[in-house]
Amino acid sequence: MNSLFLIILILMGGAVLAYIAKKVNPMLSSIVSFVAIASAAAVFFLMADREPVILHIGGFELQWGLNAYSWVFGAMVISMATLASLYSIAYMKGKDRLGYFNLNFTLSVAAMMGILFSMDWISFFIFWEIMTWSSFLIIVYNGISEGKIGIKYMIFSAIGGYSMLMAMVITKSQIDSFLIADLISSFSSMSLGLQALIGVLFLIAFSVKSAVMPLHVWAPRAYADSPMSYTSIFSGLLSKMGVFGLGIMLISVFSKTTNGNIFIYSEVLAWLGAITGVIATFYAIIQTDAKRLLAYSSVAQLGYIVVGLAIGTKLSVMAALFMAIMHAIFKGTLFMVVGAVEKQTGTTDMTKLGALIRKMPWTFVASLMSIIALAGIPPLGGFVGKWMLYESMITSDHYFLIIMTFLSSTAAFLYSYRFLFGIFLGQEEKEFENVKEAPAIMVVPMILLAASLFFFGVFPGYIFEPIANGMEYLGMGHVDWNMTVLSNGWGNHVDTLSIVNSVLTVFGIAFIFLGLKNRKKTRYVTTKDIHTGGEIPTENDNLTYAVDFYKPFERAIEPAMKRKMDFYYNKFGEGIETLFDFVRRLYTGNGQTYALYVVIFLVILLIFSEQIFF
Amino acid sequence: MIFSLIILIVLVLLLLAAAIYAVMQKDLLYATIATGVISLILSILFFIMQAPDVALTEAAIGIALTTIIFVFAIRHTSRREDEILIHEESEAQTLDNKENM
Amino acid sequence: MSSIDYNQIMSIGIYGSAIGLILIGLYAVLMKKHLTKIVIGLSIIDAGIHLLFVAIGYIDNGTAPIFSPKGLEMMAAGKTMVDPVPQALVLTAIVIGFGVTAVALSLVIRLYRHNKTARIDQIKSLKW
Amino acid sequence: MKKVLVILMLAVIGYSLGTSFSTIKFGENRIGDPKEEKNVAAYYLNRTPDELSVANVITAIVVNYRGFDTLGEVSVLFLAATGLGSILYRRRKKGEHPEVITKPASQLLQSGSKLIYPAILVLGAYVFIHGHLTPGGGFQGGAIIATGLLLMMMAYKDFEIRHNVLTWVESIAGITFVSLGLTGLIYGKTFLENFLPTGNINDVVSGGIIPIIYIAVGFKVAAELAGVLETLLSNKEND
Amino acid sequence: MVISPVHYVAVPLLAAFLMPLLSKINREFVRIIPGLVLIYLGYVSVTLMNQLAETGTIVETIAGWSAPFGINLVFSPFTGFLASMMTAMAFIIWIYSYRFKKVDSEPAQRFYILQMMLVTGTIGIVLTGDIFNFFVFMEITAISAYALTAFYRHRDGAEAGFKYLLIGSFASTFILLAIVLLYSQVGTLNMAEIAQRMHTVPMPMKVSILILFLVGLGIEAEMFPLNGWAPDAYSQAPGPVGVTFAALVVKAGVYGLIRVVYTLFDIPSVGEFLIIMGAVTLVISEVAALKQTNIKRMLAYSSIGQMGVVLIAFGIGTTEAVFGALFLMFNHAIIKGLLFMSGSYLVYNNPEKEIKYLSGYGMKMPVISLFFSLGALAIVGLPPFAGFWSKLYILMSAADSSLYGLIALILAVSIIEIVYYFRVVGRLYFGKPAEGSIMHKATPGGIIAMSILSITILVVGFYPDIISSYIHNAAEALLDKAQYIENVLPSVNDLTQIQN
Repeated sequence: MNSLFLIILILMGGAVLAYIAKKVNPMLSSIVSFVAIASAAAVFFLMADREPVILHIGGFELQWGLNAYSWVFGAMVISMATLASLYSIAYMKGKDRLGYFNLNFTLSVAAMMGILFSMDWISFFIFWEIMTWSSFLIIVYNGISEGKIGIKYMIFSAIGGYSMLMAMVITKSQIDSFLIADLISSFSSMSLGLQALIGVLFLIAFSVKSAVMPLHVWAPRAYADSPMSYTSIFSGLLSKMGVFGLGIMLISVFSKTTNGNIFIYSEVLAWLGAITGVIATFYAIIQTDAKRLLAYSSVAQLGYIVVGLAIGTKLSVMAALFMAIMHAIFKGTLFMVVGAVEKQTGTTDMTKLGALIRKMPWTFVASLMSIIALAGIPPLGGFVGKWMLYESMITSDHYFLIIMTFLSSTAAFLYSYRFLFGIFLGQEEKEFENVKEAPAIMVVPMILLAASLFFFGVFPGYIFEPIANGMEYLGMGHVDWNMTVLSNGWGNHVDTLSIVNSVLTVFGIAFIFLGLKNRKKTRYVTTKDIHTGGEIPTENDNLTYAVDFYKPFERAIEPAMKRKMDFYYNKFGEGIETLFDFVRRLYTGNGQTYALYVVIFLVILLIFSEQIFF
Repeated sequence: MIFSLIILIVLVLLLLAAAIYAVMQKDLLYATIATGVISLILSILFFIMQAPDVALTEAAIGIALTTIIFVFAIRHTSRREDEILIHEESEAQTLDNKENM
Repeated sequence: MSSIDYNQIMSIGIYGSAIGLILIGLYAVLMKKHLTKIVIGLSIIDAGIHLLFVAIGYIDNGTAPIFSPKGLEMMAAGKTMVDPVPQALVLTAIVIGFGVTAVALSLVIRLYRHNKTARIDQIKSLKW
Repeated sequence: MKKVLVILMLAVIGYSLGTSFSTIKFGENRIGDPKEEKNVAAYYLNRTPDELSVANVITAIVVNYRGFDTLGEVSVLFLAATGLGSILYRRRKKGEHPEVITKPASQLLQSGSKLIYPAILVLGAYVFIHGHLTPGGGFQGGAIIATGLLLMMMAYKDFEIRHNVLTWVESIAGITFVSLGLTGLIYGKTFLENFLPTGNINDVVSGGIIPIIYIAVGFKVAAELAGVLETLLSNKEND
Repeated sequence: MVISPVHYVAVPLLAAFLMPLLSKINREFVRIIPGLVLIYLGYVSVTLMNQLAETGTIVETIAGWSAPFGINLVFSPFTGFLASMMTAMAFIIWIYSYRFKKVDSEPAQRFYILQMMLVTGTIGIVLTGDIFNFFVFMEITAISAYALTAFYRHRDGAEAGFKYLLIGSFASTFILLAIVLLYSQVGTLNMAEIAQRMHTVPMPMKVSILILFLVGLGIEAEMFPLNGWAPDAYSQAPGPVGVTFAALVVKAGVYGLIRVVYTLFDIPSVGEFLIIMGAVTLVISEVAALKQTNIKRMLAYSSIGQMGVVLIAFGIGTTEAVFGALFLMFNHAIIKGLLFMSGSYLVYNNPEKEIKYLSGYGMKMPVISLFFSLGALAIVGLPPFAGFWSKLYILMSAADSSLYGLIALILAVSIIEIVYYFRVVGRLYFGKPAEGSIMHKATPGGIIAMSILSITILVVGFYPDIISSYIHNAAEALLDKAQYIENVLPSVNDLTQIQN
């Protein structure tokens, strides 16, 4: 039996089993789904064979296979999903409708693997849509705001999916094949108009999932509202499916075409990505809820990745893919952290939380590592990606993009610090006095991921190798890489090991020094313990530092933030609905009116019979 | 020939007159009788057009039974067309006025 | 008086009256507000169509399609039989029309009891 | 306003119908010589006397050539009766008699109807027994009988047709019709095929199964129409 | 007795005439007999489909008069497919409606008789090869449909029934007129012979006949300006009847339209007309469905929309398009059946069938909610369910005839569809059920029927080939007009030209 079948079968069967196991014991169902995903991961890493399998369904020839490019994503997906589901066992404990949750959780993992395996558009679309609706069913799981978020997510995903479907069928009618390889090979043979149409449709399809600027509005709330153990793969992995598709389109397909103006799309896309980065970062800064903050920040990060892909030089693509993987890891970790905090304290509002560093030290360590990676500070993985991205922009002369990206990534420091401070530092609230560290099942995945961040930061080569193979498969030719040395091709080198050494020494000295300096002097104060002024604070005024954390900054950017993209979409939607409601009035309850309609129709046909039927 | 023509024309005119009466008459009982008259003339026409079977059927079903079930239905419902057995007569009146203008 | 006029007048008379019946019935169905009146309109339309049916089957100085002794001697007298098929169809159509009318009237009775009115423009509880 | 619109539209419909029918010459012979069998009607006119030996061609068509239509037609009436019953259904208490909503008829009408009633029944029976010879047949006869029953219903308040009787007559007639058809299917491989000797034309016993079917149709139609009338007559306000 | 298509009509009629008598023996017969009849018809369908595979189209003459002199039933791959599908659906609906509602035995008897005759009428419409017989069967269907729509006294059934009857009588009027004109022109009523002689009809007359047919059958097929009756009838009829409307009656109407357009007439430009009308129907009905609060009305509007898609596909008229259209008809039968069944259980206990009372039913009625969600996912054409394939085929055929705007339209409308279906699905799965909302325990029959349908949806979704071969033969049989004529009129008699 082909191993790809085996993986999909294991995952789907695991999904169904998890649903059934709920009837026995809620805990069991989570365990079942974890076991299924883990065994699928084992199959993937140990015995994934690469020759394509062909199956005939509905008169079509479907091809499944595994290539260097999809292997990168596959490895990322399956390993992250394993850890997330392990984490989910403890996180979802005690929640109701676990069967429903695990069914969709496992299904969406299966769908992602299927997307990566499929070498023809039909199975690609099938798995794509399975991914969409299973994630929708999880978004409405929490039932926040009457599922409006879910509906919004579903609308945008439908826009994406259906434009993909349209592009598919047009492609089929042109080149009479659904194979992705055939599209790549014979894209240039189509007429320019069709190239443009198909290109735009596919770009829309993938940009929705990777939350590019005008189509990103579903993302923040959807990420924030679904259970954290799912969000860690929702923002970490599902969005990467869009990146996966964008890679294929931008690099393989568009580069094949002889038509110059296709490249306009790449430029536009790069700009959109950069704008997304800036705006989402600013929104992230003014959030007071940790989930929302992380959600916006992942939208921003996806912006960088899209920029990298769209620029399309070897270095930038490598940077983009590297950042994609890194983002999957550290954003997954951060959402797990938030989940752990929520599980232990019951809230994720940063103005309430504080000083959890002593209650949940391991969680703090994990979040510290991933925050550093997110901010792109050496020696962790995030730095590598950012450095390469800047280098690639410089080499390809996208100076404005550099400015914007730089702006947003420096602004990223703000929200990173706010996250860290608001939750773990600052003063302590009374109500959180007896908070415990999260259970081990939740801590272990976080720590593992954080460690992997450090490791890949030091030895990025372990990721460069598969990425280079993947890029070669995409047709970018041979890409040279080094285990620990980053190079931009014209002599600018950075050695991660030396960075690590220096950083470690500096930090070590700093820690020792500080530790010696104020070992005794440290004293922990509560919110109400203030030495200013005469007035006594009452219970209900919140004096945490995290309130109005970036007040001046918010005041500065407030005018720009007043109108969200959401606003316009909602107005548009309301307008449409009122219009539709008006159209609906055609059906007046009066039977005679219906009879009148019939006669009018008949008369119109009789009058215009020549024009219509002759 | 002339004679039959005259008969035909008379019958046709009667037919249309009965139909218009049936539609315009406000008293539904009379309107029903008028439909019976329509069926009657129709069956005569069928006889003229050499269709005795159809004529018999029309006579038996059209004249007798249809009229009778109409009468029963009118007994169960309201007899006059302009009669309104609902609380908001005013609305109905306005509707009427709208019709008439 | 040649037979052409006869034919034309006859055709205008029969077809015209049949179409007139249909139009009058349609008018009743479209304009009248009382349910029973609407059903009357429907039956008038039916009558018109039956008349049309028989009319297209008629043949000049034809005889009824019955091989009774009388019919046979009619044939011997050189008369042709009129088209029997439309008559057969009309038989069916008349009976079906009666069934529909009966059901319609029972619905009218139900409506009258349920809504306490027989005006179609006031029975609008199902809309949009 | 609406009136004007409707009248205009009716004018358009009338105009187009008129133009369509003006191309069909009235009273023109479209059959041609029956011997040539140019079309269906000619075929019927030509074959009926010899092959079915039925005098009334329309009966032959209604019952045999297009017998399937008649089956459907009978079932339409059956459905109308059933549907009427279900639409105007009201729960009857045990032994409650259906209230006839007519004023007690005058003595004259009562005795008169008593006199006419048998005559009407006989007439109806005659009409559908001779359906294959003379004009008329099952539908007409059935309708006539139903009229007679109605007369009695209206004349005598307590003249109640028992539902059972109607049901039995109706069902048995219907079953006869369909099973004759199925017998034809067994006998001659096609539904409703004639499997009886067709006597010679213009006899009362002639035309194979046609008279039998027509008699069955007559009873069925009578029962169904009587059921319809009874439902409409005896149904009083109950909610 | 030799199995022949006429059993489809004769056996249910026999049963219908028997039922009043048998109900006097034992009341249960009333409920059981339709099931037995449908099982027998299923056996007939299987036998005939096998026979079809060996010996081409089966033409059953009635009363021993071969076409065009007698009425005949045509069991071609096309009509056979539809008839078998309808029989199967009717049987599932019977399982569902077994003990559906506690009513007195007398109404129950009437209900089952009418329901069975409704099924018989639709199957007869599909099978018959004679235009007037078609009309008769249409009337059988219509009358039983009117009566069934008004079955419940506590709903506004009578109103819906009267509207249906009003518009339905228009339909029969126009079709009768068309038949009159047609007979006066071609002097026959057999469809094959009409098709043979249609070229002799002058163009204006042909067009006016076609218009009358289009209006009359468009009413049955729920074309846009003619479908005012549909939502009321769907929403007021008892649950099983609503399912029957969606699964059988509409299909019969569409069949009639397609048969007339493709077989009887030879006017090519009607294809574009169908495309336009289908698009208008699709848009208007989905738009109207968007803000419905009554779930049954919502489902009704959505099925009107699906019929619009079917019309579009038939209008495109290539073999692939017709294949997709028939596939969609099949899918719509099973999926909308499932939706109506589960939906009418979900709203069983709220009289005005409001959607807003459905919050959190996913916990209270998990199985029914699962069925409904499955149906919703399938009807909007999400893979891997049955609905996806038909949508894919239709879109592909549209792309092959390079109607890109049409593709965009269909997809844009399905976004609306997604919105209103997923509103319901989302509502099912979040929030707590409102106070005092009593869940109705589904009968085992209902559960069985719904699970059969769900399994069918899943199987067809994962492996459509098990059904697609039949549909393909059906599509080819529909489009091959000469073959139809040659099957029905084997003896090439010199009736081709009529006098004058």
